[in-house]
Formats: sequence, structure tokens, C-alpha cells
Amino acid sequence: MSKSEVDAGDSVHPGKPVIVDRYTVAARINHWITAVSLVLLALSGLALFTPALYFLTGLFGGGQLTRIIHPWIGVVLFLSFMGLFFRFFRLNLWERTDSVWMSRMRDVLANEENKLPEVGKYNAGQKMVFWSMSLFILVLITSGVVIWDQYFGNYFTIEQKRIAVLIHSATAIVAICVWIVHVYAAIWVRGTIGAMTRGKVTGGWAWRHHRRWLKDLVTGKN
Amino acid sequence: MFTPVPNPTTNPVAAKFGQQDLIRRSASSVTAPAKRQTEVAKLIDVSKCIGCKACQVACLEWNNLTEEVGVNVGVYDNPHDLTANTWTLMRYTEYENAESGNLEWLIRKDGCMHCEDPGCLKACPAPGAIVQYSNGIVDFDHDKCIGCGYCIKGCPFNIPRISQVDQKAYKCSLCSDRLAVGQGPACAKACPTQAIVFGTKDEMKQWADHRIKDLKSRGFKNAGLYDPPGVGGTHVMYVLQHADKPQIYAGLPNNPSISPLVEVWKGVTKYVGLAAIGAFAAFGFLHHAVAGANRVTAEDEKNAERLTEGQR
Amino acid sequence: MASLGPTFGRGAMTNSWTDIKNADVIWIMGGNAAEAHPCGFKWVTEAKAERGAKLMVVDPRFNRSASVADHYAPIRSGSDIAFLSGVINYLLTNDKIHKEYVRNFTNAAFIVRDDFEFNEGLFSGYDESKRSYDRSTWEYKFGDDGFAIRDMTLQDPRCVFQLMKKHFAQYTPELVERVSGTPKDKFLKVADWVASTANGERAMTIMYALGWTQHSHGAQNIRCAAMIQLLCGNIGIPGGGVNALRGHSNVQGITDVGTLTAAIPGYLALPTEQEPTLESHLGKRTFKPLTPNQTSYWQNYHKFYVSFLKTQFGANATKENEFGYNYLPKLDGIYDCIKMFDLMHQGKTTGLLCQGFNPLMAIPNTNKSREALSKLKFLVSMDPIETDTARFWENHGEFNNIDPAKVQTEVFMLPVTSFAEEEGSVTNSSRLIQWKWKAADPYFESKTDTEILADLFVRMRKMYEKDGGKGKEALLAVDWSYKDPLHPTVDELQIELNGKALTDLKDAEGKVVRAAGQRLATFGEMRDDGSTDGCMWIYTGFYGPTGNMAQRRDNADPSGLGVYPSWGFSWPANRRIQYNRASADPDGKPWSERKKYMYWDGQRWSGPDVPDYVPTIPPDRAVGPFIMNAEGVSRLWVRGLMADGPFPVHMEPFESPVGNLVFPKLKGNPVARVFKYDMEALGTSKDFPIVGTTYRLTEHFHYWTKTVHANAVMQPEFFVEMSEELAKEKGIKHGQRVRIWSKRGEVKGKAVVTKRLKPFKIDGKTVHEVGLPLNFGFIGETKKASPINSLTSAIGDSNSQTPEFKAFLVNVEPIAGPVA
Amino acid sequence: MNMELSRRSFMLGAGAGLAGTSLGALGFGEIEAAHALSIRPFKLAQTKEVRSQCPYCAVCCGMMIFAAESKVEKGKMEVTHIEGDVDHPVNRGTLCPKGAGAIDYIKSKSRVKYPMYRKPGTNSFERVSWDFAMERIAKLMKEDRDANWVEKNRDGVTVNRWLTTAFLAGSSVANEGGWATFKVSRGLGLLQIENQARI
Repeated sequence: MSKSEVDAGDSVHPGKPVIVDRYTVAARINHWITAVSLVLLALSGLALFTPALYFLTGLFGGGQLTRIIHPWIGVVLFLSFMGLFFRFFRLNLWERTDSVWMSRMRDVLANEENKLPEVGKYNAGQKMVFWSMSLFILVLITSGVVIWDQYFGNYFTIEQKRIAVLIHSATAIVAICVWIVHVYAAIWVRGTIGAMTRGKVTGGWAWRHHRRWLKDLVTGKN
Repeated sequence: MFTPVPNPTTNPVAAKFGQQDLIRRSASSVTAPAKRQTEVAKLIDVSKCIGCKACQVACLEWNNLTEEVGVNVGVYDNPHDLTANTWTLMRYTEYENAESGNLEWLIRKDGCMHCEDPGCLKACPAPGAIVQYSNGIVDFDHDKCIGCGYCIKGCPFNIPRISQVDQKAYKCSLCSDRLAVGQGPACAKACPTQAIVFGTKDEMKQWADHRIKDLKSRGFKNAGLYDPPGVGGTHVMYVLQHADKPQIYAGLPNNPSISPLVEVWKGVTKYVGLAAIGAFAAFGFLHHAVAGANRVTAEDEKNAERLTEGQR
Repeated sequence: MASLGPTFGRGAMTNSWTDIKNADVIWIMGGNAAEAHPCGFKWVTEAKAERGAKLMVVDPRFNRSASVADHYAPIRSGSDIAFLSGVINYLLTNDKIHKEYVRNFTNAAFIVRDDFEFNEGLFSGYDESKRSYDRSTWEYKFGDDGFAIRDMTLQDPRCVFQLMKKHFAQYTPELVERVSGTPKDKFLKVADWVASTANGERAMTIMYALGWTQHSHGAQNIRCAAMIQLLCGNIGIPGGGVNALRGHSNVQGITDVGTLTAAIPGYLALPTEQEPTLESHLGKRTFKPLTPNQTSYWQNYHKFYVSFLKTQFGANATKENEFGYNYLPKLDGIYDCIKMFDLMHQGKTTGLLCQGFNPLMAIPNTNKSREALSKLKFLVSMDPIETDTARFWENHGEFNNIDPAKVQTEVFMLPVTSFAEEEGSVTNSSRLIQWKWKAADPYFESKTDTEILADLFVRMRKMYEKDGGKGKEALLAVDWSYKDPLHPTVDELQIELNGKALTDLKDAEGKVVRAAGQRLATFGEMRDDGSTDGCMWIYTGFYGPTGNMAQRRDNADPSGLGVYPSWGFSWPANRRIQYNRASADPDGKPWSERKKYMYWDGQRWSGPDVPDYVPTIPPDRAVGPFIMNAEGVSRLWVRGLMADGPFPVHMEPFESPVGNLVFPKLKGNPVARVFKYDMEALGTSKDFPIVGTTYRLTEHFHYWTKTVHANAVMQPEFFVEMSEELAKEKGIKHGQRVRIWSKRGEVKGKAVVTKRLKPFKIDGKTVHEVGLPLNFGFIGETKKASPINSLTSAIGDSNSQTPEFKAFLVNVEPIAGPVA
Repeated sequence: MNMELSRRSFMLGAGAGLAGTSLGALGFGEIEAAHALSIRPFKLAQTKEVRSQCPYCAVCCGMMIFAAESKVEKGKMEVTHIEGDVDHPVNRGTLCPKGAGAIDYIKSKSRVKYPMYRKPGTNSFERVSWDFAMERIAKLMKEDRDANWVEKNRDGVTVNRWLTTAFLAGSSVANEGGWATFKVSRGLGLLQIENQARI
């Protein structure tokens, strides 16, 4: 068996059913701050991205305010996501079994998890969401600063800004797509949302989706 | 002498053009007017310009703009660049003509070119913040401007500037308020040597030919008109002594056009992006319908309990 | 104007702004019309664009006029006479002159006295101790009939034409290059283009300004230009002329009206103490014709003089008291502004009144001026804006270093209405009198100049009436019978300027031609018996019986020659081109169809303009076209009318990087007036190797617009223009602050390093020149700067006393610190 | 003056056989319409227009001055805009950077609003009344004139001159004001009188 699959704060409470603590309060708050900023960013960003959605500026009190708020939310998102990153990156490191898991995507989609290798705290899909988001947010904040004219207008050439604005919007699109996958997965795999709300999952959930994590918790391997 | 437009009247005059003459409107569509108005143009004859800056002052005064008093940095160009208050600016270049061996002091009046295909308007995300009238004027509506600075990225001539005061974009309006009552732009009226003249675009091209003939007779064999096709032509045109190399005139673009980056960003990206988002969402629903939810079974719970029994 | 007068008869721009469009060649030298007169320069670009005219600019700097020129030739400041004499020589030696014009319309044929001599740069009659000439030997030879002797073949070795050939022979292109630093080929191109107009077919106009005037030999610079134009036959024709571009809006009018130390309105003379009686004054001014049949218009001097006296003293001017002649102050010398400040500096002046004048900025040698002002008991500044002068007592650090506590001068700053808040007539550079209507009410408590002076005058007369005092009689003799003595109306003053009949004027048959009280239609109606008044004869008619001609606004131009005969009123007698009879040959036919203007139609002189001539005198009477001159012709040779010689001579500035290469004995202008203080304040080329020259920027008007926001934005800060070569030599970076100093003071500014200035090769040696814009000071919105005249010398021209602002010596060094 | 006529004479003057711009030729359809939102209302409408001329150089360009009720000084007319007078034969409506900015001169921060007086040795101006200023100046001048008046020179010639006070006359004053200046200054017996002509 390779490294431990357990985070500080994860623990098992035997009983019927078994309850497993998956996320600490801090982790959950951190996650939801990130989530909310991301949604706001997507809305304000899309409003400025395409005239079809310009009406969304209404949510932020008009075009001027949307233009002012968007980059600041971006900053919040970036910092908050940094928190998540250092919280989660260890258990998101890629393993050989993850590749096997990925190669059996058909079984994944068909809910045939017994045919898959046992999964630790995070499965390969979650890990991919984690790493792609990390990358995208880095790209977005960087390109965002380049086009943040009010404060950084004089530091970049117009050509640089043109490149930046293109990268920024393209990346944002992809990020939104990944976010959709993330949200859908949480809905599709029942019992998951509770992990981020109450911080707890049932033993059965853990057994079904993250058996290696559960075993490590039980064997106290940590 | 290009016959000047007669003096203005102080009696109210009905506007000669307005909303009904819009042919383009940023981030929105307009129903094009049945009949397009005669296109107007400003012709700037660099070979006649004495760089006196009367146009700069006239622009400030007419548009009630107040620019700050700056400093001298070793050149005649003051202010040193266009600003939210300086909509037009003389740019001075000392050019040593290798062929003739003469020094030439090229003085170009910089400012909005009023492109037929305006990059600023294309880039603008705020509906109606930038409009184009059928007579060729590209104008900013500051009530609608959100100050995002996309127009700056869209402009091939680096003209619009964002005000540090109200964070809105500003540039030459071709004195749309004067044109509306049949006057010409303030800069053209002031120009002491008629290096700036204003009229219909056809008249201006005609007048330019007349000027180019004179320049050729004085040995400027490459004299010509600057009306760049890359932006569909402009409603501010230059007569250049060396039309073969516009860039020597303080970096006037040789062959300006809207940056491909901007085209891609405002074009394909917009549609592909929305499509992708839609597709992903759709996939979710489809999959849920087909595969259904992934539920934890009683079996799973049992296994979990079994696994944890030893703990008790 | 101290040379146009002696040459042509009147000291003013010969043609009009709009007439410039008729030129085939335009020569700008000693001026920078594009920058100083942009809207007048329009007609240069018009001549180029519509007529294919060629523009050439000769200047030390490649300036904004040069930027649109067809040919530019560089010249070292102060060496204009050498250059221009070179052109004269080129015309004479290559016989490129308009022979018939020169023979008939100039004094080329006149014989000069045998005892006249010229050697080593000095003319006969020089007295070194007095620094002046006895000009008697510069006179014509007269015959027994009392008329000057002429040789119409121009062959007599003592005739003006032959003397000229001899005098200018040495100014070869090579010499010009050696002295002026103008490359030979560039010089020859200028000379050739000038020559191309030496025929009745093509015309050249010369446009100059203070670039020629502000030298210790300024008047002679302009003399050269006038002579060139006469040799080419370019005076009196459309598109020709010597066009003196005046500075201030009404400097022509204010000069006409005689606010100059020795003047009376209309170019009459203030009496000197050698003229105790009116007769003794007029006796010296009979202006008898020097050749038969000449008009010699100044023969009417006495009529104009008496009419002036009648306006000045009204009822107090009677035959018995010589029309009040003795109430006028009499001169014991002239008190030009340079002398004024020298006296002030000596502590001999109690009070100074400045009306729209900023002498601390305008007068040379600012440090001397500041000391002078500090010695005043009182200073009054009447101006719409605050001037540096009004605050001369205030400490502005290095820019105006003075201790207020030590300045005992009482200072008054009186608010005056701006141009928009008053009405009146203004005379432009080309003698065109136009009206301005009042547009707005006086700003806060401001008053017009007239109201302020009326208040002062009335108060003082009351004081004298009440308490008595010295010179009471002369003071009370002045006519001040305005309806409201505190507010003389513009109308009342305009009538005084124009003149009216005081009693019925009758002609020979005793028929009343002008009823008492009626305004005069022309100065021809003026009389010397006290029956007319009118303080300024040259303006007479501008408010004649038909009404206010200055207000005429019909801009029709039937001839298409830019005459606009019905727009405003152009003195004298509404003539737009002066001496226009010269546009036709001696027989009265146009020199060419192309240049057709005024001509004899069989009965009278006709054409688009008012003939500058008696309209009915036929050509065969051989009356010369220059009716103000007693010769009837123009003067290539000015006799004794100029202090420094009948012909121009190359003279170096008093501060020059080189000695006089043509006449080594000459140190500056040998007859220029030099005050002790200023002579001691001269620097040498050893300590100050660089030539400095001052000038205006088009973005500013003198010292006004530094207080005007928009203009401060356009040119915010004082700078120094220098060549890349000089910058390299001195280690000066573009935009770096530099220090410029002369023997008299220093200034600091930004370095504008440019290709538009190039070092000169003078007699084999490299000479650098720097350009110093004059528009900056310590009051206003532009960045504070020391007045540019901290550097300049008060030594002035021997005829006009105009200071040598355009050529002096300085040194330059970089100032350590961040580069802008 | 007749603007119709003036206009026509300009048309005749149009250069190089090229017809100049005429209003109709500008091609603005004759549609009655309110200003578009982006277009400012024409600011000269309903102002008072007067013909004047530029105060700066001796080209003396024709100017149109537009004035309206002052915002600063109630009941007074103040200048709201200045531009060139197209009817003027010399400048044809054009103005240089000085003329084009002339309104900034009229409204300059450096305009003097009230008579100001600086006492000897002090470091500031104080506001005074016209009466105080003029009375004081007249008194100072009379003192000096009485002290230094020369009625006759050594040879007994009447010279009636006053050499210790000087007058620098402005060259932007109108002719009428200039004549008043001459009459007063010579009337006082001054010889030290100059204007900008010499410099």
C-alpha cells in the first residue's frame, strides 16, 4: 500500500450507519467562499464577455460597477483558492491507480464502481478538476491584472493587453466548463453535497466511492 | 483657399442628424437608416501644417476641456500624449531626407480617425456606448460608457483614453455638436493655414488630389492620400509628402486594421465559448437521464459497518 | 521702421496681408511669420498652393516657417548685412536688376558729392570721440537751379548706381559663407530666386520682423532688404513689398498716434529746445522738392502741425500764441525706453506708469531693470492681468531674487478692461484700421485706459487749480472739453483723431466746401490758419462726413487681388498697397499684364486701389511715385537720413564670436549709442563662446500668455534649443536641465536637443548658437523661469535704439539631476 | 454689414476652381430630429454675438465673441466662447493658438479685479478703492512734477518739460485710448514716453 489517504480531521464514527467526517469547518468555509466568488465572477465576466448577457450587469448595479467589482472578486477568489490549494494538494497528487481509473471512464459513467480500483480520498476526476482549476485561476489572475487598466493600465502595452484579454476570456470559458463538471458530479453522486455542507458522509458512501480512504481511516493508517 | 463654412448662428437650429442616422451601435444592433447621409471627412494636410497647435487649443475651448500644465521634456509635443482631455495633439518628427539631403520637420495632428470599420466600437461591451452615424462620425456616449478600456484595445491607432476622474473613455467626436448644426469641427475652423479642411468625403479626396499635384511639382514624388483600406477607409484623412512611408510621421500605422486578436476575441471565442458551456451543461442532464443518480446502497453501508466493527 | 521711412517715405508695411497671395517668391528672413503671425502666414501658404509660389526661409534655426519652406538657408545671428549685401552684389554683378524701375523710380541716377568717401568700413565725417558722423558729405550734388544733378545713363562714377556697384563688390558668395556661415550653394539658391523676380513679370515679397530689427545695426539690415526690392522693382506692386510684421495688435496705431519720446501723432516731430518758435520748427521742415515737379507731400507739414495743435489745445491755441506751440514740452535729447531705464537706474526717476507694459520682462538686462525699478518712489501698473513688473518687489527665489523689505517703491496695480470689454479702432500691421465692438461688461472693478487717465488728469488739474503749482498754465491749456470730462467717449476721441472744420472752409471762389463743425473727408482739407483741427492727419477720413470707415465690413474683392477696398480703412487715404503708382512703368502702362495694378487710363490713375499719387497727374509730368520723398523717387542712397551711413556696411554685434572679417577696424556699430554701464557689461568670446538669440514661440504671445491656461498647457516650461553637436560637446542630455549665463545674468531651462540647429563654420572655426524662447517668467501658469532678458544687453541700434536681443554671447552647462 | 454679400464674395474667391463646401453640400438630410444622445446641444444657441478682433498680434484677426449673463457677477454679461470671424478677409475665421485661447486670457487667474496697493517695504498687495488709488497717484505725481518741472532751459527758452516721471504706453490699447494717453502724458509735459514699437 502506498502513502496514507487520510487528512487531519478525517475520522470514523462507528454505528448505524457509520458516519465519516470528511471536511473540517475551515475547509468548508474556504470552499464556499471560493465557490461563491467563482459564480459571481462567471456572471460578471460573462456580462462583459458577450452583449447577449450584458443584462447580467444589472445584478451588480450596472456596467460601471460590474467593471469595478469583477477584478476585486477575482482577487478574493485567488486568495481563497490558494487556501484550498495548500489544504488539498497533497491528497490530489497523481497515482498510478488514477490512470487506471481514468482508463475505465465508461464504468465510471455507468456507476460500475466495483469494477474500478479502490479510490483514496479523491478519485482521478476530482484530482483533474483540482489541478485544472489551479492552473486556470493562475492564468486568469495573471491575465486579469494585465487588463486591469484602472490600476495597471500603464504597465502593459496595448498588444500585451489584447493577448491577455483573449487568454482571459478563453480560459474563463474552459474554467466554467470544468466547474459545471464539478457541480454535476456532486449532484450525480448522491450523498456528496453533505460532505461540503455538514462535513460528514455515511460509511456506505465512503465504502462505495473512496474505499481506500475509509480503510486507511479504520486501520488508523495515518 | 478652401471656402470656409459660414459663421455659426446663435438661433436654435434643428439637428441635421441624430439617432435615426445610426449605422452601428456597440454591443447591440440598429436598423440601418433607409438612406445613408453624405459621408463627411476631415483632411489634414501635413505639408501645410506649421505645428502652431491652434487646433489643440480650439479643441480644448470648444469642448470645455481643461488640460493640466505639464513640463518640457525636450520636445515641442505638449501635452506629451493624448489624454482624456487632449483629443488632438501635434506630433513633431525631425526627418533627414536621405534623397534630398534636406531636413524635414514633419508635424502630424494626431487624433481619432473615425474609421469606417471602427475597432473601438467592435470591442465595446456596453450597448450604445459607441455609435457610428451614417455620415461617418464615430462618437462616444459617456452615459453608457463603463470604462472597461476595451475600445483602447480595439483601436488600431491608439486613440481613446480613459479619464482618471470618471473612468470613462474619451476621444475626438469630430465636433458632432457643431456638425449637427452645419458647422465644421472647431480644429478645422481654427487652422491658420487650412492644413485642416472639412467637407464631404468626396470633396476632401478632390481637394487632396489638388494638393498632391502641388507637392509632386515640388519634388515629393511619393506624395499621396492616407485613407487606409484596412479599416474600410477613414473620415479623417492625411495628405502626406511621403505616403509610401506613413510610419515616419510619428508612427502612423503603415497599413492599420483591427488586431486579429481582437477579431478572434470578439468573434469566434464568443460563440464557441457559449456553445461549450451549453454543451457541458447539456451533457450533465443527458447523463443523469440515462445513467441516473449514483446512490449508496444498503449493501455499502453494511460493508462499512462490518469494516468498522473491530473498532468497538 | 527707421529705414523704410528714409528709403520709401513712410515707415510701415508696404503691402497688405491678403496681398501676399499675389507673390511668386516669398522670402522670410529676420522673422518667423509662421510662428509669430500664423493667420497672416496663411497667405503665404495660399500663394504656394494656388499660385505655385516658392517660399524661402533664411534663419539661424530651422523654425516652423522653414518647416513648410521650399528652401532653407542657415545664417549666424547678427551677420544679415553680409548675407544681404551678398545678394545685392549678385544682382548687380549679374545684371539681374529691373533696369527701368531702378533708373526712373530710385535715386540710382543721382550724383553724390565729391567729398564723400568710404574706407575700412567708415564713411566720411566720422568723429570717434562723439561716436557719430557729420553727415554733410553724404548729400547729393546740386545744380545752379537748386535741383539735384542726375545722370540717367547711370554711367557717372559718382552716381549712386556706380557707387553701389563699388560698395558691394566685395560681398562675394565666398565671403558670405565665411562671415555668415551659409553654405555657398544654399546662398546662391536664395540669390537666384531673388533674381528671378527682377523684372515686371514676377514679384517677391520680403517678410521680416524683430529678427532684423533687434540688432545694433537693425535698421541697416532692413535697408538692405529695401534696396534689394528696389533693384528688383518689387515695391508698389501686388505680391511685392517689404513687409514689416508688427508685434502687438495696435503697435502700428499706437506708433502712428505718437506715444514715442520724440513724436507727435502722424509722424510729426515734438519740438526740440533748438526750436523756440513754431516758425523755427516748421522752417526746418519745408521739404522743398529736390527735382522738378515732385509732390514732396511733407510740404504740407505745417497744416498738419497746426491742426494737431488745435486739437491738443483747442480754444487755447490761437494765432497769437503760435497755436499753443510753447505749451508743448521741448526735447533736450531723446528718452527711449533704454535711456529711460538707464536714468531710472541712476536714480533720476521718481515715478513710472506702465500701461499694458511689462518692462521687467521686455527691457534688456533684467538685473539692471530690477535695480532701476527698486529706485522708483512709485510704480503704477495699468493692465488687465498681473505683470511680473507689478510684482518686481516680490521674492521668487532664483527667478526674482529681491528683498521686499528693502524696496521702498509704492506700487499700484489698477484693473483695466480686456479687449472684449471695450470698443474702438485698432490699426493692424498693414495700416488697416478696423473696429472692435464691445462684447462683455468690465471684469469686476476694471475700467478702460481712457477712464483711468481722464480721472488722473482731471484730478491733477483740479489740484493745480486749487493749490497752484509749477507748469500750471501748460497743464490747464490742454483742451479737455469732453461732455463728461471723466468719460471722454470713443466717438469724441475719434473725431479728434480725424479732424473737423472749425469755421466754414471756402475754396478759391469763396464757395463753402466744408461747413463749420463738419468732420474732414481727407487731410487735403487741413489748413494752417487754425480753421481745422485733427490731431492725426494720416487718419483723416477714417471718420469722415460719410461715417465711421473703420466699421466698414464689406469684404467684396472685385479685382480678386486681395484688395478688399471697402473693408475698414487703410491709412493713408485708404491705400492698400503703398507707392502703387510704381506698379506701372514711367508711361503709366502696367509693367506686365501679370502684375497689372494701378495704371494711367488716359484721364486718371485707376485700378483696384486708391492711387498713392495725385490721381489726375499724367505720366509725362514725370512726377515720381514716392510722393513723400522730396526726390519723388525712392532712396537706394539715404543721404543723411540714417545715423550709420547712406549705404549698409557689415557690422558685427557688440558681442560676437568673431571679429569683423570684412572691416577688422569696426567694433560693433561705430555710432551706436552705448551707456557706460552697458559697455562694461559686455562679455568676450573667450568666456562666452556661444551665440545666443531670443525669440517668441507660436504658442505664446510675449509675456501675456504665460498667465493664460490654454497656452501654458501648449508650452509649459522654458527651454533652450541647441544642436546635437553642442549637446554632445557639453555632455548635455535631451530634456536635461541646463544653465545658460552671459556677462549679465543667468537662466535655467530644459535642453531641447535638435537637428534643427547646426553649428556654423565661421572663417574656418566652429561656432555654436543656442535658441532662447522669451515667453517665460515668474508670474503666471507656466513653470517659473528667470526672465530671458537677464542675459541680454541694452546696447541698441543707432537709429531706432532697439536693443540687440537677437545676437549676444552666452555659455551653457548641464545641471546634474534627473532628466525629464 | 451684409453677410449674404460677404458670403458670395468668398464663393467667388474659392480657389483652383474647386467649389467649396456649402451647407447643402454637407449632405445632411433635412430631417427634423432631436439631438442624438451622444451629441451635445449646440452651446452657442441663445448667446449674444459680437464682432471684435484679436488682442494679440498685428494681424488683428476678426473674432466672434459670444457672451451670456455672468455666473460670477450677476447682472453682467461675460464671454462664453470665442472663435474666428469667417467674414474677415484676412483670417477667414481662423485663429492661432493664442487667439483660439483668448477666452482663457479674459478669465485668467491673473486678472486684476480691484485696485491693489503695495506700501513701501511691505510684502503684499492690499485691496483699495479707486478713489484712494487715484488720489494717491495724482498726489505723488503732482509732488514730483512741482519738484522737477523745467519751465525754461539755460538759454531762457520755454521748454515746459517734466523729466522725472516716465510713461510706458501699451500697444494693445485702441487708437482712441492711445490718443487720450498721448494727450494726457504730453499735457503733463512728459518726455519719457515710449511704447513697444522700439522693442
